[in-house]
Amino acid sequence: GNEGEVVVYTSVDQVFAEPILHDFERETGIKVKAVFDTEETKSTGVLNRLIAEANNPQCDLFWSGDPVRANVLKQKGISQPFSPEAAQTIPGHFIDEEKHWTGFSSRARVLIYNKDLLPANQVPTSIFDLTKEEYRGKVTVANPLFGTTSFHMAAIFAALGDEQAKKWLDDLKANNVVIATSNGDVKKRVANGEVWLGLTDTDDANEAMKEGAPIGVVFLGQQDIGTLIIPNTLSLIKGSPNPEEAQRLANYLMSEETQLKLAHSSAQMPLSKGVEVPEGVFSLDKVKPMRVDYDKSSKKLEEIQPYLKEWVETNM
Amino acid sequence: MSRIYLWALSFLFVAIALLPILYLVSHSLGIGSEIELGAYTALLRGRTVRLLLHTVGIGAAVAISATFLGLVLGFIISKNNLRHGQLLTILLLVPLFLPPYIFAVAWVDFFVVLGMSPSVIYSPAGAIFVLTIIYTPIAMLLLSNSLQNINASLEEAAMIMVPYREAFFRIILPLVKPALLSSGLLIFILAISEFSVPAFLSVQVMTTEIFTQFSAFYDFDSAIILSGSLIFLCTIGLLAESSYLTDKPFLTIGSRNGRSGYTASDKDKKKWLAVAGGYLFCSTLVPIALLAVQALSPGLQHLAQAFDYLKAEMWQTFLYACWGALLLVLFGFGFSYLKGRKTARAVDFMLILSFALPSVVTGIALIRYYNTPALNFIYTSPLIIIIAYLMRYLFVAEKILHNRLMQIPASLEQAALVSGATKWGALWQITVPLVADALFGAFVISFIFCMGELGTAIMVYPPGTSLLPIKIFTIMANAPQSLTSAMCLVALLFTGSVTGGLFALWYIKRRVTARYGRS
Amino acid sequence: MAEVELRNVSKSYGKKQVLQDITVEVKKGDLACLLGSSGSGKTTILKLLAGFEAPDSGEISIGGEVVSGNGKVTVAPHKRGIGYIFQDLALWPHMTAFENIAFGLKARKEPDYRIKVQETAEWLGVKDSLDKYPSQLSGGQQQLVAIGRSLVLQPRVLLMDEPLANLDVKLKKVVREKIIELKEALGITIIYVSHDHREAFSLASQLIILNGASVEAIGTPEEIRQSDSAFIKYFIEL
Amino acid sequence: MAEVELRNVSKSYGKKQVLQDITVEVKKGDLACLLGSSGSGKTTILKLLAGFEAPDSGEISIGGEVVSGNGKVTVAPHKRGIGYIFQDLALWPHMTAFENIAFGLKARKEPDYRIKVQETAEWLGVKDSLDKYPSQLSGGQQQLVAIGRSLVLQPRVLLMDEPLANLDVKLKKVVREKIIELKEALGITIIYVSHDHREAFSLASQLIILNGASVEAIGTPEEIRQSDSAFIKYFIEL
Ligand SMILES: Nc1ncnc2c1ncn2[C@@H]1O[C@H](COP(=O)(O)OP(=O)(O)OP(=O)(O)O)[C@@H](O)[C@H]1O
Ligand SMILES: Nc1ncnc2c1ncn2[C@@H]1O[C@H](COP(=O)(O)OP(=O)(O)OP(=O)(O)O)[C@@H](O)[C@H]1O
Ligand SMILES: [Fe+3]
Ligand SMILES: [Mg+2]
Ligand SMILES: [Mg+2]
Repeated sequence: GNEGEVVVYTSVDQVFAEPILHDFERETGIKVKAVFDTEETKSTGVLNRLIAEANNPQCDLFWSGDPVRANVLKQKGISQPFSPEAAQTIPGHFIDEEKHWTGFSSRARVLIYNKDLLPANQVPTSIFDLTKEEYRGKVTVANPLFGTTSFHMAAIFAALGDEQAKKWLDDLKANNVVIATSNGDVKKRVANGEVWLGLTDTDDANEAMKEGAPIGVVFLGQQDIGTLIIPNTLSLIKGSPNPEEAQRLANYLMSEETQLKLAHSSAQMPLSKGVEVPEGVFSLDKVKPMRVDYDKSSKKLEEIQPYLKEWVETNM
Repeated sequence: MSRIYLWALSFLFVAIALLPILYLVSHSLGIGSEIELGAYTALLRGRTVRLLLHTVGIGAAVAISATFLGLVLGFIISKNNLRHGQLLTILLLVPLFLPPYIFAVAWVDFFVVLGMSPSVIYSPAGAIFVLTIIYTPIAMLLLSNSLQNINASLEEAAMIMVPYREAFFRIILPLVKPALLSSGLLIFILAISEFSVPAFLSVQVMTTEIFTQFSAFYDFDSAIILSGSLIFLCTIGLLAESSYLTDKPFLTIGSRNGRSGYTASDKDKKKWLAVAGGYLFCSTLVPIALLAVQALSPGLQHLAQAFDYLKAEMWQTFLYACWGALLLVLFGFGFSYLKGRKTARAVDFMLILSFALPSVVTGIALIRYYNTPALNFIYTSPLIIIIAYLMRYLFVAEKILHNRLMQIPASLEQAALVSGATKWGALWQITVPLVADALFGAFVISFIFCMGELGTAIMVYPPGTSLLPIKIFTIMANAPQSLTSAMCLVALLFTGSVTGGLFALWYIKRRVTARYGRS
Repeated sequence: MAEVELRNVSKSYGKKQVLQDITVEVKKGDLACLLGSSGSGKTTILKLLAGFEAPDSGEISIGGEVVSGNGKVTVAPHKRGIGYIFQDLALWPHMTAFENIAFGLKARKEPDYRIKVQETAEWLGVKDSLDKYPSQLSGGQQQLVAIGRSLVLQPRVLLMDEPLANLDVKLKKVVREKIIELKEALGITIIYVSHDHREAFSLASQLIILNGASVEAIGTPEEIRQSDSAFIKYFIEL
Repeated sequence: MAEVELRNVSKSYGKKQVLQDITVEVKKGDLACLLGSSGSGKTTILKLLAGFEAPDSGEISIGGEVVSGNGKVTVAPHKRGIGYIFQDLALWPHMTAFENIAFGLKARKEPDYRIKVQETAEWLGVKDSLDKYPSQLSGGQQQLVAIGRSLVLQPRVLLMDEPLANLDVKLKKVVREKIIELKEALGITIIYVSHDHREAFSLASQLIILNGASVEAIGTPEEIRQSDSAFIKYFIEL
């Protein structure tokens, strides 16, 4: 690798990631070369690129918006264990057992609803409400094969067991759920009133509200299985050309300052204890999290994918 | 003699563009490792067959409707002697300036704005509609080019016997048949390899299936084998086209070129202009207006911000696209010229192989091949992007040029040879000027395509650099609608004004040479 | 009454005045020969008559009907009942000789077009070439096909732009006789551009001699021969 | 020694045998006329001589050097030192008359090409048309430009495929005389395809008469006139 430079691939939205990488450059003098990902490719372009580059890695650090992809890298033997010092402040639950990835700022899966179309008191509070007759054809989820939605499904399967989870999905289908192309698309369809309700991520919900859309947010499952928390993760690539710089960048990204910045820019909830949460940002303290084993869920995902694929295909 | 050059050129293309694919395929097919039979069964599933049929159906519908519209528009701009024909041409090209994805989004938004349910557009019909609008300009360019070059007295000889309408269908149309077929084939391939529009509109086709294999299952082998089915489809189309065209003479540029031919009466001219205007309104104005409204709704600030975001990328992308287009035209002309009037199936197959491959697969092939210590200097430099452009669009450039070359009688070059010109001299001074308008057309189309290439470029762009479409799409992921729209507008204006500039230069140049003195 | 008439017709290309105030009448059943040196506007006159170009000023009538006037084409080419043999032949490259000849008949939906094409081809001696494309025909064969394509339609007025240029003397004579035969049988009016004034004198019932952009003389071969214009004297002397 | 020679040359297009075992010799400075009915293979012979097509069998030499043989073109057209006037003229549509004529001179980098083009154009009477494109020229003017384009290069061997077809009799005579003049002055060898056997007889030092795919007779006009072949008798009788 070149002296004083680090290559980072990220699936985190460029608007949020780029300013932080710039700050790092300015503060350390290390040049950051980034590769970003797009919605159009369901944010898997970077991952496919990492897999294809495995024989001659170009990338040092992979900054993912969710642990699923980090686990794919781990399983394919593309990442290597590492323990940045800053990881000490992160609860162990958000760190891979074999240290292949470390989590930090996180998003959550939430239900958004169109306030103009649905009074607050009629809004569901549990995923099981979504299969009710009154919401027929009024609920949207993103394609469950991709992104955070796929992870959400895996977590639901892990929490409910296969049988009950499948029944829930089949009921959803029977209730004419609308399959959107992405979480952004879910946000858009709820905001413009095409449907009433949609499952999406907190950052998308936050974005919609910033734009002034008539959108309300509900953390589902506070009475039952809880809300899925999705941390950002960092993986060190095996054979990374600039491992030292990668370590420094990892530490920087996990730092409390960065988590605070992300909280401000995209309402991500800091995972380090004691980081003050700005106003308007959801806080982990007030949410009942879903109990998930990120490693197992990733494996679960692989297992249920054929089922999900069929589910989507018969639905479209 | 030209055989040697053809070999040399093919060899070069194989080395830079085809070996990556072969390397990837040989690995996926287990050559050098154990064979994964499971991957092959993907091809045999009933679902795969259904998907293929679905894909062919959509591709064919788009090819036919876009070629038809392209013919009408090509006729309007080439046969009506319009005062502002160039401007109209550029306006009609606008759908090419935007990524297809944006177009799909804009149309959905349009329905929503009108308060209609967008579900009509979330359907195969919707995908056909959107793709048709996007690809019509290509057909239009190819056909207007071909129509303009028909010897006027051929037209007159028919006009004397039958009404012009019939002369058009019985004489003109068959004379532009090579262009019609090429345009149909080209658009068919573009349509069946387009991913973003069907994905956005939730229409299941082969590309979405391939994408799912890649991005949900990380199953490269199945994805590559499925891609093989796309290539198979394209090859069938190509064979059908070339077997139809072989041995049929289509020389239409007479050395004793006629002078007048058909010109529309003033009344007809108005009618045709109305048709073009109507089409322009529906196809282009509606989505662009929508983008403009969205972009400007919070005032000018987002436009300024969008410009700020994109200004570095615009220049970069412009440079790369220029190089890309230049190389595409060079290679394309080389291949089409060396093929001559014969059909060289091997060459055609080579080009279609790299053209029909889904962009992600192309990206992966490039990575696997170039990302080695020996070739790192290419992989980590912008060269890799240019190579990606070459692989993606050489087929298009070659088609446009070959079409045109077939219209030129051999005696024109022969006359130069006996006048003492060398082969190169004859090529440079006779053939090249005679196909100059096709070279220009191929350059413009290649340039526009390169400016918008996303699928492969995003797999291979060197870390730390960026390109216009990549920047738009990576920013778009979580940007407000108005900013997204503003970025699209900026990109559109940029590509549009560059293309406009190219046309203006061309137009001035042509005025000087008076277009072979046609009155 | 004249079958074909140009009244005070002028035509320019750009700055170049090609025809200046031309007035010509041709009677029904006549064969008028246009003579004149290269570039004197003969082809241009035929194009005006066919309606491919509009005169800048003046009027053109065919069969008593005004077909072009006021700088405009008022009757479209295909409604003028004319046949045209082009100086550059203009055979359609994508059609075989057979299809080229059959085109007009098929357009008229004549049921026995095959027979007519065969007959015409036989008559012109190109029967063996019917299934070839123009690019596979020799120059003379092409010319015969072009002649066949026009004659098979038996037009009211036939415009011929050097139709025999590529034929050998023997064949020239044969075809020339056939054209006359057809003309007599059907009463066709023919306007014939020739470069061979001997041919013109032996063929034409009327001669039109162009000089520069204007008509130098019109008349029967006899009248022309007796003209004392220096230009004509020079022109017809061998 | 013969300047131009075809030895046992055969050529077919597909199934059609166009030339069968042709042997012809033309001496330096001669003007040989190719005569024969339409489709008898005259243009094909010129194309073989120019090197645009290869003979199926037999050998062709120019200036003593074998230029085609064994089914192959061994010396490329531009190295044969020939001029060619095409039956379809093949003027370059994107160049003005001036540029068409100047092309070969410029290729040879002759410094005074402008003067030569002007002279040639003047000589042929197309000086006024030099800045026009072929599509703006009349048929005859195009033909003159095509002639000018070949003559200006003063080739060693000149192949002419009915070069005078579109000219009027007057002009034909003038141009014909000019060609002879040039030939005498420079010792050019000319192979000339004509349809007019009177022209051929008056012009040629050698006549080559084709019949079907073979040579019917070769000889001086005198010899041919005295031939007792029925075909020739029929062919040259008017
Ligand atoms: N490309 C081709 N394919 C098939 N047949 C051809 C081709 N070119 C020429 N021919 C045939 O070869 C024969 C000889 O043609 P060629 O042009 O040499 O005749 P020609 O003697 O020049 O006749 P003309 O006096 O009419 O010009 C003709 O019958 C023609 O139809
Ligand atoms: N499109 C044009 N633009 C400019 N000049 C033209 C155009 N068409 C014809 N001319 C000129 O008009 C004049 C008359 O042309 P026309 O073709 O009528 O001559 P012609 O009598 O048929 O001659 P030829 O016997 O040589 O065929 C010529 O000088 C020609 O150069
Ligand atoms: Fe998101
Ligand atoms: Mg003429
Ligand atoms: Mg010939």
